[in-house]
Formats: sequence, structure tokens, C-alpha cells
Amino acid sequence: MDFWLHVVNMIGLFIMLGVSLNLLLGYGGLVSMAQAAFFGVGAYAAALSARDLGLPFPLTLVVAIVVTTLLAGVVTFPALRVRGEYLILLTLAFQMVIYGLMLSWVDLTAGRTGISGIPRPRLFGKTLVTPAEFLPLIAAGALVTFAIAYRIGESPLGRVLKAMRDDETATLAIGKSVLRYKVLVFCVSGGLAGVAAGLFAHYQAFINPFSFNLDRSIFLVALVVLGGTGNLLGTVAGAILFVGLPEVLRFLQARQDIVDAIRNLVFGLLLVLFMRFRPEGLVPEHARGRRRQGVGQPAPAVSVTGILPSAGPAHDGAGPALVAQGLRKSFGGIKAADDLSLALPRGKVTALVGPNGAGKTTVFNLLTGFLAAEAGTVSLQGEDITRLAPWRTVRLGLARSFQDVRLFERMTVLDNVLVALPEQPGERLGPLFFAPRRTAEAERRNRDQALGSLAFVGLADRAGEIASSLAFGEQKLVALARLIATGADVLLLDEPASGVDLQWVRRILGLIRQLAAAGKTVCIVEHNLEVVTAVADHAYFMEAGRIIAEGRPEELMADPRLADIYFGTSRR
Amino acid sequence: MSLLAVEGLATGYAKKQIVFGVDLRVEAGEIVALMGHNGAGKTTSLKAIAGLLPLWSGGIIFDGEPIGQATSAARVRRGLSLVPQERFVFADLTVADNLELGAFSVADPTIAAAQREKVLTLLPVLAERRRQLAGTLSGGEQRMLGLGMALMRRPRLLLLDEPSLGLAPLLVERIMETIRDIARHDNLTVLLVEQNVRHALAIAQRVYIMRTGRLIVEETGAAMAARGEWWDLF
Amino acid sequence: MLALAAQLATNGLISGSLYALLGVSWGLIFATTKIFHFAHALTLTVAVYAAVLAVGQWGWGLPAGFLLAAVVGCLFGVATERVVYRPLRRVNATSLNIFLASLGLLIAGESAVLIVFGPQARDLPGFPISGIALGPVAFTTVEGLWLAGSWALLLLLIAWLWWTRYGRAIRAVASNRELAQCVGIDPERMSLLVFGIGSALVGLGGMLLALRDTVSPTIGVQPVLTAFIAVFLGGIGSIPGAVLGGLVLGLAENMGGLLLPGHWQGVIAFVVLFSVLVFRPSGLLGVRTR
Amino acid sequence: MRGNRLWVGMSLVMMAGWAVLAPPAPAEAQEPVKLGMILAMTGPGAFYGQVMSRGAQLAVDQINKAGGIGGRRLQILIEDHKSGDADAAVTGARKLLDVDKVPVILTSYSAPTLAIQPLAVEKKVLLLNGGGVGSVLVGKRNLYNTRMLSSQTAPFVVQWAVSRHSAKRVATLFWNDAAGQGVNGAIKEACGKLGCQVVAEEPHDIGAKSYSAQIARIKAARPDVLALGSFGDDVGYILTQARAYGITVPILGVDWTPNAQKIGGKTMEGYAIAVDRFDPAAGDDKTKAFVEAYKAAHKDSPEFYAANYYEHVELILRPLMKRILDRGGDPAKQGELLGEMERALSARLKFASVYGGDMQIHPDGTVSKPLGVYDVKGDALTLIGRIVDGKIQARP
Repeated sequence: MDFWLHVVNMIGLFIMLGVSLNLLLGYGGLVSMAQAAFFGVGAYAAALSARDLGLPFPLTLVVAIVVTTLLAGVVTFPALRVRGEYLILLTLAFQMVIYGLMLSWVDLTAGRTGISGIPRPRLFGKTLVTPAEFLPLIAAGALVTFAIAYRIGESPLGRVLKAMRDDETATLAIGKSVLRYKVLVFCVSGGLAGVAAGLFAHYQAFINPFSFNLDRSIFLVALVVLGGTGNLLGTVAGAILFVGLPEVLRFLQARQDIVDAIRNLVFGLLLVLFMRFRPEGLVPEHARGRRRQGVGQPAPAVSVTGILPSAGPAHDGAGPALVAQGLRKSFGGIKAADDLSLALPRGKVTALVGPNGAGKTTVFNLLTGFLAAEAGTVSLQGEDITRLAPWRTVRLGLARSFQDVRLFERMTVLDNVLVALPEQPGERLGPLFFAPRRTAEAERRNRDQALGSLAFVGLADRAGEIASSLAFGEQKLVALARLIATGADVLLLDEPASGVDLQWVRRILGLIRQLAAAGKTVCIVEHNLEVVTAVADHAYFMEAGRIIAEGRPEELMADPRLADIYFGTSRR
Repeated sequence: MSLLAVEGLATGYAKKQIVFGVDLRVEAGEIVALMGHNGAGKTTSLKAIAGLLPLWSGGIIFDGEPIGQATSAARVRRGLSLVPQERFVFADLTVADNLELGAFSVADPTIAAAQREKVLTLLPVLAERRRQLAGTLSGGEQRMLGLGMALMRRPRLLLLDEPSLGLAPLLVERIMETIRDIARHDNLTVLLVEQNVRHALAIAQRVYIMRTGRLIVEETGAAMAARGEWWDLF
Repeated sequence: MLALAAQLATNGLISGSLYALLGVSWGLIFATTKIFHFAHALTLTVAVYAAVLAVGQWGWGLPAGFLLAAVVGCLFGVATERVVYRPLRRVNATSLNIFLASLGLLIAGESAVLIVFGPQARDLPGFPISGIALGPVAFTTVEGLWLAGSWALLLLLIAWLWWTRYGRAIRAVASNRELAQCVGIDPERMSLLVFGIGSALVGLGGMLLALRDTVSPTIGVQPVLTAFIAVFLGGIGSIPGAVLGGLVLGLAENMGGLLLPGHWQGVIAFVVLFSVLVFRPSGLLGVRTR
Repeated sequence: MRGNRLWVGMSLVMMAGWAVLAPPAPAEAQEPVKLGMILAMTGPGAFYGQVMSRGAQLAVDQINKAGGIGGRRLQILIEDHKSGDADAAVTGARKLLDVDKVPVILTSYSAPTLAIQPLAVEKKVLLLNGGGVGSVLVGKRNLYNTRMLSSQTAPFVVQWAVSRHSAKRVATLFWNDAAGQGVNGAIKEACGKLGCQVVAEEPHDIGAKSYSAQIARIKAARPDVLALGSFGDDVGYILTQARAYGITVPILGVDWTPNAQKIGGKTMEGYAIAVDRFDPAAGDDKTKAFVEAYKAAHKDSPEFYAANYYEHVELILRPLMKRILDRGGDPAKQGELLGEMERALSARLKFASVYGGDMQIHPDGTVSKPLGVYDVKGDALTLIGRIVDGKIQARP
């Protein structure tokens, strides 16, 4: 029986490791090839603190968790700067450095000889030795780890992580500090791996670097991916299938070495085949039963003011909501903004028009902090925001949309909007775990508000669908609902009507007018002067990084000089 | 028979449809302009015609032969050439390498050499800069190089995507003149995507206007020019 | 001390040259196709096993073994591209998924080699190993061959890339895939070509390694990890960068011997990579990407 | 969604299939005594696993052919530790101890042996190690080593260096693990006593293949002799590279294998070791019988690793089991073999050895076997000195 209980314990440990990695990889979109390294560092920390410092068991577990959490925090900083292949390689390098240290720093780790004589833990006056005695402890560990990961994954915090995974830029644009969440998810993932590590060291009573090598990191990534990223149940299924099942093979009457090779062969081939035919893994992120949220609920009555959350303090002073002065920015030799000044009057729709390449989108990027201006200032409601990060400007009440919508494509429509709501207690670990009722209440309110935003744009009935499955016009509306949800008072819309059919254009323009009527300050970038005329109170005409005219849209259209610039000078 | 006939062209990126059934034709020797504002699907249409994007439905007939399923390389060999809107030179290769690559589809080295002579006479600035990396050229020079590369392979139909983008007005005029000259002398057919309406009208015999993935206007350049005002179209 | 430094520098140059070759073999594929081809390690293993079989068991000469390794590597690489990667591209697989498939292929392939050839190490007979002394520095004949062989192949490849039609086309695809299509280059064919060339090179590189080391089913992983490092040190997309990266890596590893005991070599490589990625993410010669 | 169910279903079918494939254990009246082995069946050390299992299997086959021990047949069960993976060793050991209920496990390598030792204690199972040579294996309950530890032999290397080569300056190059470190420590200690000085200490990774940096540093230290604390193939690589890099001083060590000889070739000439050496060509009748039988089965002369595990079964377990059966006990029962071993040791019982003569296993788990100093001539080892009472007696 001990043998099978041992297998169950190993599955439990792998569930912990897999879940910790899934949080990072499936939710945060951060590929780490170093999970085994964290596991190992935690195991060594627990082993050494127990054997050499004589710490008692629960304390050694704490040591393991603290050490892995801190280490994860340290690795995050270089990892923040890189993405994609670079992140894979960076974490791979980290894995190799840690493994090399375990092998070579013999004075501390005893190299490949390993550390033996790790004391068995004593709990409630009983020393745990056999797999059966360990089972409750490991099961509890797996349960707690899973519960923590699940709580995070399926909370507002998990929603932000998924948003970050799907589109970092758009996550910044809804007022979330990508940096903060990356550090957070790395640390949490490291800490959860530390739980597994602490238990593992005491359970095996012996550790050596072999258990923490690159192969194991690769195995963990494969396990999570085959199980299904972004769904923790998939990881559990993966651990049972790929850790537990092969042990059955031990009972085949065949040579051990061949059996092991066949297992790996099958495992490798499965990985290739899954990537081709079922990349979402055994249990996909949006498995049955998980997609229904928001559907079937009656959409609350839609009154424009009711659905408009407000982030900052109410501003009812006179004067423009946003003022930019003397902005300059150049790329290479091209001046994208050249001593550019503008002001957005409160509660009005202002348009930024001009030919392609005039620098309109650049202006948005400068105003919202996505680009740093070389000179000039931006002030929002009288406050200087020139040097602020994009997510901070959103918190202060200035938000922007993107020409190419940039929805969080693998999330539901409702989640796309929900994630943008400001100040959600469930986005922080403290309230999430220690004030569950407040978190739940806030979530209920936020849901209503998000559904309200969706009802406002007329898409409440699509709330449960995956964003990428919507038509482009609908996606634009979702993006608008998401923008409204940030609660910003000043909204910058980049080509809200481009790429959609006429009936959609009318609908979007109507919504923009309603927003302005409700007191929002709106600025749109637009090519189509007809659209501008229909919606804007005031327009700036840009060319080559400068504003060369302003006035009512009809006035600008009547100006033959501007027509020349827009349509080109006729040749004589 | 038209040199290029496109029927019911539909295409897009990944799952996102951008172009919803476009019919257009280009006669041999014509310069045709395709216009419309941002996001209308002009560039996407050109890419589909050049074979950079798969055809979702519809057909493309070039010189009497259906090419809708051919690879882009096969289309280039038949004489259909696209100069893209952005990144139209190999920035980290030399000007000379860029020109050679322009003629990649020309198997016969003597033809390529002759063509190189011709292009360098036409665009003398390139001759001076042969050893330079293309990325170090000025915006105008890079445009010239992009055009020169296309000419290296002696195309019959040139698809030009916003050749005036990001250029100073004076340079735009030069580019347009160059295009017209080349079209005239080499009996080249051009399908041009252009923002600058007047410039396009100055050289185009016919005009198509797109909006949200569909054609909304087809008329001669003259008729278009006669409207005098185009705010409602763009 | 000076003699030690000279010796270590020589060692660094020698291993750096082989790293450069391995780096270029992988970097060429990565630059052109953007595939994080982890299974390159499998190509090396397969090519070298074929040659070991031919030389050790069928009694082929060593030069014929080298030729066979190149041919087998080339074919295996091309087959990988056709059978595994191209279908994945057709269904718009993400680069992460392609990377994972590559990992899966490596795991499965190594196991297959293990099942067919058994776990025991084999060796590549037939090369006389002796010492060559040049003043204060000494190296073995194998290392001499590494130096000569690596540079011969590197220079040949660079010449081919810079002065021939297809070489230029490959650089064009690496530089700007879409424009390459516009000028009539078929990127799918170029993918096959770089997989063929890169895989042949890694087969030859593996043979150079096998002259000194024994051959086991996992022989490919370490050299290919080294290749990654060389490429990312030098800057992805740059062939001269990969050469430089390989040399820097070899020198760093060995010159580290002035300060640290030799067994820290393996760690040094990854510390160097880690630091470069932190302080200069695009590599030494890399083009700045957004 | 339907696809989802399909995949889960397919996985379940796979699971069921595997479960069915696992055959139920056949019930037998007189079950054989099962001997567990945890060896390097895969990974870089697979060669050792193969040789060790052959040695043990040969002994088992011989015993079974002769009708077993007092009618009890033997059966060997092998689990793989993948050349040093402690996790794999533990899982394998759990299976052997719990499912197969073996009374004894023959292990190899230092780390896996250490990893499974607590489990053996828990189940009262005897552990015999004939492979690992780390000094960390000394003084572990239930664990008995039948190979002399490198730290026991290394002092004689220094003695030889000082007496034969008048060495004042010694450089060491050794495995960066317990075994290698043990050699290095023993050499330093012996040097302190015999008046020489260790001028360079260079650890290297096991199976490193390239030693250029270490050799360059050693060369710069200008030693009179180079002493190796490396084992297996590594010795061959080191000799080749050291000679190629112009190290001309004598090279001594504690390990030599035919495979290392093949790798090192001519550069191995003169390489001298102090070791408890198994020589297939020497020894008494039991040695000859073993060598003949091994050659007949595998067409190859046995390695000393094969000899060690043959010895485990034939010369240690067999007499122990005989004694258990004689007093009416059941050798298959966990605890019996261990108890018998402990009784035998406290009675200072000697076991015969295929190395020739007897071996003395000590209660701390170490062993004493005949020791000698050998060097390579041609492509074989020749005895150049016997060690008697802690002193080397050179043979003319």
C-alpha cells in the first residue's frame, strides 16, 4: 500500500508545482523554464534550516516559502524587461545557474552527493515517516495550494493577470500596473512552489540537485500545457495522468530502461500532437459550465448616468479638463509632435483630424504617458501628469482606446469590461483572502456595473461570449464599454468609427454624444471629417506634428487650404 | 481582356475579416487608384492580390489566368509586384543587395544586369549609395529604392501601397512623376493605393473608393476630379 | 600567470570557435523562421549516431562519416520542418506552442534513440589524438581540427550568405519576411533551405564534438544550449553576432579559470547570458527591437 | 465541448488500458526470495547498471540451476535510478520494499543509496553497495559497502608518490562530489604527514569531457605529480588531455577501467593506482569459476563491478540465507537477512571474495579487501606493489 500512497503523494507534490506554474504561465502569460529551480532552492532552504539550524518542521516550511518568494521577486526584475523567447531563455539561464550552483557550491549543498538526514517532521506529537503518515499533510498542502491559486485565478486579480497575458498595452490602458502584477504573480508562484519544496524535502528526507534540473522544469511546463493553461483543474488532471499513470508501467513485465524510454516517447509525441490538434490542453480554459457567467441575468435598467462610474473626485470647475502645452517628440528625423498645444473643454467632444501620418495617434500616446515627451507639459484637471505612467493617468481620470481595439481576446466580453473597473478590492491579496465578504460584495456591484456598461453599448446579451468571437463592430463597442468602465472623465478615442459599417458608425457616434451629454470629456482621432462633423463640437487640424487650424468642424471643412492639405495640392 | 480582374475578393487576418467582396479590374497600361480612409481595407486587398494573404473567397484573374491559389512567388514571376506601404526595403542589407534581391525572380543574370543599368539611370541617387545599408538612406531615397527594387523584376502590374506616405510634399510630386514616367515608358500598369487624393487623381485614369471592406465608388479620374469636393467620400 | 592566461585564451578561442559554429547553425534557423527550434539537439544526436554506426560498425572512413552526418542532419532537419513545424504554422500556432512541440519532439526523439541504440555510450574511432605545442600554449589535434573545421565552415557559410543569390535571399527573409515575399522569394522554401543547412552544420559540429567525447542519446542538449547562448549573446537575427557570441562565450568560460576553479565553467556561461539579457536584452550586435 | 468529453474519455480509456496491462501477481506456494536492485539502467551511467545486473543475475542463475538455496529459488527485481536521480530511486525503492517486499536491496551510486537508506531502515531491509565510493556512505544503518572507499585507498597514492617519485608538490584533479572530495581530503591529509604540499586542487564535474581549464591551472602550478580523484571514463579523458597539454609528470589515481584504458589509449602508459583490485586473470578457484561463467554468458571478461554484485549474491547473501534456513527462518521475510548480517558481523565473520582470499566487512559499513598498487603497461594493469600493514612493499 505504501507504494501507491507514495505515488499519490508525488501526484500531490506535482499538483502544487503545476498549479504554481499555471498561475504564472496560464494566467500571467509568463513562460518560466525555472520552476524546478525555485522548487530546488526551497527544498534546500527547508533541508538546511532543519538539519543544520535545527528549526522545527512548520518553521522550515515557512523558510522555504519565504526564500522562494524572495528569490522569485529578485528574478522578476530582469524578467520584467523581456518577453517571448527572451523570457524563455532568461528563465532557462536562471534554471541552469541555480542548478550549477547546487552542483558546484559543494560547501553549502554537498553537490551531487546531496543532503541526507533531513529530520522527519513532528506534528501533533507524532513523527511522520511513512507515505501513509505523510498523506494527510501533503494532501492538505495540495488542497491549500490549489485553493490559494484558484482563489487568485478566479478572482478580479486573476482577471487582471489574464488581461496582462492577452495584451499588456491594453492592460496598462485600463489603469493596471503591469509591473506590479508581474512581480506579484512571480512571487506568489514562487511561494507556492516553496510549499511543495518544503514538504518534499521532509518527505524524501534526502535531496540532491537531480530533482531540480532542466528536465524537471521542462516536464512541468509540458504538464501544465498538456493539462490546459489557464485552468487549474487541467493541471490536476495532468499531474494524475503524467505522474501517476506511468507508475503503473512499473508492473509491466518488460525491461525497466525500455519502459521508461517508452513513457518518454509517448509523452513527447503527445506534446507534439496536442500542439497540433488541441493546443488548449486536456481541460481548456473555457471549459463547459464556465462560460455562462453573466448570461441569463436580467440586464439592469440603462440610464446613462447610472452606468458611468467615476474614478477621481468630481470636477465641476470651469476651464478645460485637459491641457497640453508645447509637446515635442521625434522619431529619427521625423517630427511626430512639434510644439503642439491643445485643450479639451469639459463635457464636449473634441476631434483631432488630419491626413495619415500627421501624428494624431502620437498625440494620444504622449497625453496618456505611453510615450515620453521630449518637451512640454500635460495637465489633467489642473494637475501635472506629464511624466506619469499610463496606468496612473487612467487612475487620475484620463483613459484612451486603440485603433485596433485590443480586446483581451481569450476572455469573455463581460470580463473584458469587468477588469477595467477601478479600485477592486479583489485585485489585492489582502482583501482577497482576509476580507472575502467585502470582496464578494464589491464583485457583485462591479458585475452590475459592467453589465450596465455593456447594456449601454447594447451588448449585454453577449456578455458570456469569448471576445475574439465577436464581429469587429461589436468588438469596438466592447472596447468602448471597457473604456467607460475605467471611470475616467476624459476619454481619448482613437478612430472609434474606422473599419466598421455605416450602421455601426451611427450607433457609436450616438454613444459618444451620450457620453458627452453625461459630462464626459471626449477627444477622438478621426480621418473621416463627416464623422467629425456629426459628433464633434470642436476640432483641431493636424499636419506633420503641428496643429495648423482649429474651429468648428464645418468651418474646417470649408477651408480650402485644409482641403488642399487633406486631399493634396492640385498640380497646375 | 483586363490585365487584372478581381471578383468577390474576401480576406482578412487570422479570424478577422477585413475585406468583404471586392470586384475590381485593371486594364493593361492603366494607372488605377484605390482610395478610402484608414481601415477601409485597401492595403489588405492589395496583400491578398499579391498573395501575402490567403483568399477567403472570390477569384483573381491575372492576364487571363486564375492565380487566386498561386504562391506569392509564382505571382511575382508572372509579373505582379507589390511595393508595401511600410518596410519596403531590407534595412540591414546594402542598397546593392536590395537591388539584386529586387530581381530575385529573374532567373537570367544578363536580364537582371541590364535592368540594373536601367534602374540606376532612372534613379541615379541609388548608384551613389550602393554600398550603404538601406536603412541609413533618407525617407525619400528609401522610397526610390523600393520602387527601383520593384522595377528590377520588370513587372507588368505594379501594386503600389501609399508611395507618398511620410514624404515631404516636394518629394511626393517627384515620386508621382516618376511613377507616371515609368508607366508611360515601360508600358507598365499600376494599381495605386493613395491617401493624397489630388496626387492620385493627377496620374490615375480610374478610381475606386473603399469603405469598411467594400467598394463604394468606381469612376474615371476625370469624373472624380470634377466633383471638386470629397468630404463625403472620405 | 602569463602562460596560464595565454593557455586559457587559446582554450577559449578553440571552444569559442565550435560554439560559434553551433550558434550559427541554430541562429540561421531562428533568424529566418523565428522558430525556437529546441529539437536542434535531436538533429545533432541523430546525425552523430548515424555516423558512429557507419564508422564504428560498418567500417566507413572518418571523412565519409562526417559527410554522412551532414547529409543525415540535413535530411532530418528538413523533415522536422515539413512534418512538425509547417503543419503548426498552417493552423497559426503561437510561437510558444511551436516551442513546446519542439520540446516534445526532442523528448520523444531522444527516447527513440535510446530504445533503438541502447543507453550505453559509444565512441567515434579513428582520429589520432595527440598534443601540439606552440610556445607557451598547447592543444590537442582534435582541438586543432575544431579550430580549422569551425572556421572553414563558418567562412564558407558567410561567403555563401553574402555572395550568392540564395544566400542573399535567406538574409532577405531574415530581415523582412513580407518584403521577401513581395520580391518573389518563397519563405517556405527558404525555411526548408535553412533547416537543411543549419541541420547539416549541427551534424558536423556534433561530429567535431564526438571526436573528443563519447556519444550517448543525450549528447545534443548541452551543445545546443550553448548555441542558444551564443545567439542571444550576439543578438538574434545577426549571423556575425552569433559568431561573436560564441567566441565571447568560449573566452569568458575559459578566462574565468584565472579567478575560479575550472568546474565553474558551466555556471559562468549562464551567468554571462543572464547578465547580458538583463543589461542588453537585444544582445551585443543585436538590432534593437521594440 | 463534445471534444472535451472525448479527450477526457480517451484519457480514461488509456488509464484503464494501462491498468489492465499490469498483470496481477501470480500466487505461488513457495515464492522465490526476491532480491531488489536499484541501478543506473538509463542515463550516462547505464553501462554500470548493465554490468552490475549481469553479475548479480549470473549468481542467481547459477543458484537456481542448482535447485536454489535449500530449495528456495531467487529472483532479481531491478529498478532504475537513472544514473543518480534520487526521486526515481526512492519511488523504485518504495515499490521494491512495499509491493515486492524484498528483504535486501543491492544499490549503486552515492546519492540514490543515501536517498533510500532511511526507507530501508524503516522496513528493516539490508542494503549492499558495491558501486558508490563516497565517504558519506560510512556509518549508515543497514548499509554495508563491499567496495573500499576512495578515502581508504587514497593515502597509499601519496605514499607511492613520495616514496617512488620523491614528490614534493602534488596537484589534485577530482570529481566534484563526495567520492572525489573524499580522495582530495585524504590526499591532503596524507601529504601533511609525509611532507609534501598540495599546490593545486581542481574539482571537475562528473563526465565533464573537457578539462582544459583545470589542466591549464594545474600546469601553471608546476606539480611533481598529479593525483586523480576521478573515476570511470573520465580517467581516460583526463590522461589524454593532460598529456596533450604537455603535463609530463607522473599521474596517479584510485580507479582504472578497461573502458578508460580504451579512451586513454597510449597516454595511459605508466598511470598508477592504489586500489582493491579485481583481476579476472588472478585469484583462486572461485574467481576462475566466476570468470569462466561470465565469459560464457556475455563473451566478455567481467568488470570489477560485475564481480562486486556477483559477490553480493553468491558470497554474502547465499551464506546468510543458508544460515537463516538452517535455523528454520524465512529469508524472504523483511528483517531476517538484516538481522543475520548484523549477527555475522558481530561475530567477526569473514566472507570469501572473488578478489581472492577473504574480505572483512566492518560494523561501520566499510570493507577491507586485498589492496595493491598497479600501473598500466601496454594496455593492462600490472601489480607493482602490495600493501601490507599500511605500508607499500614494492615488487621487483
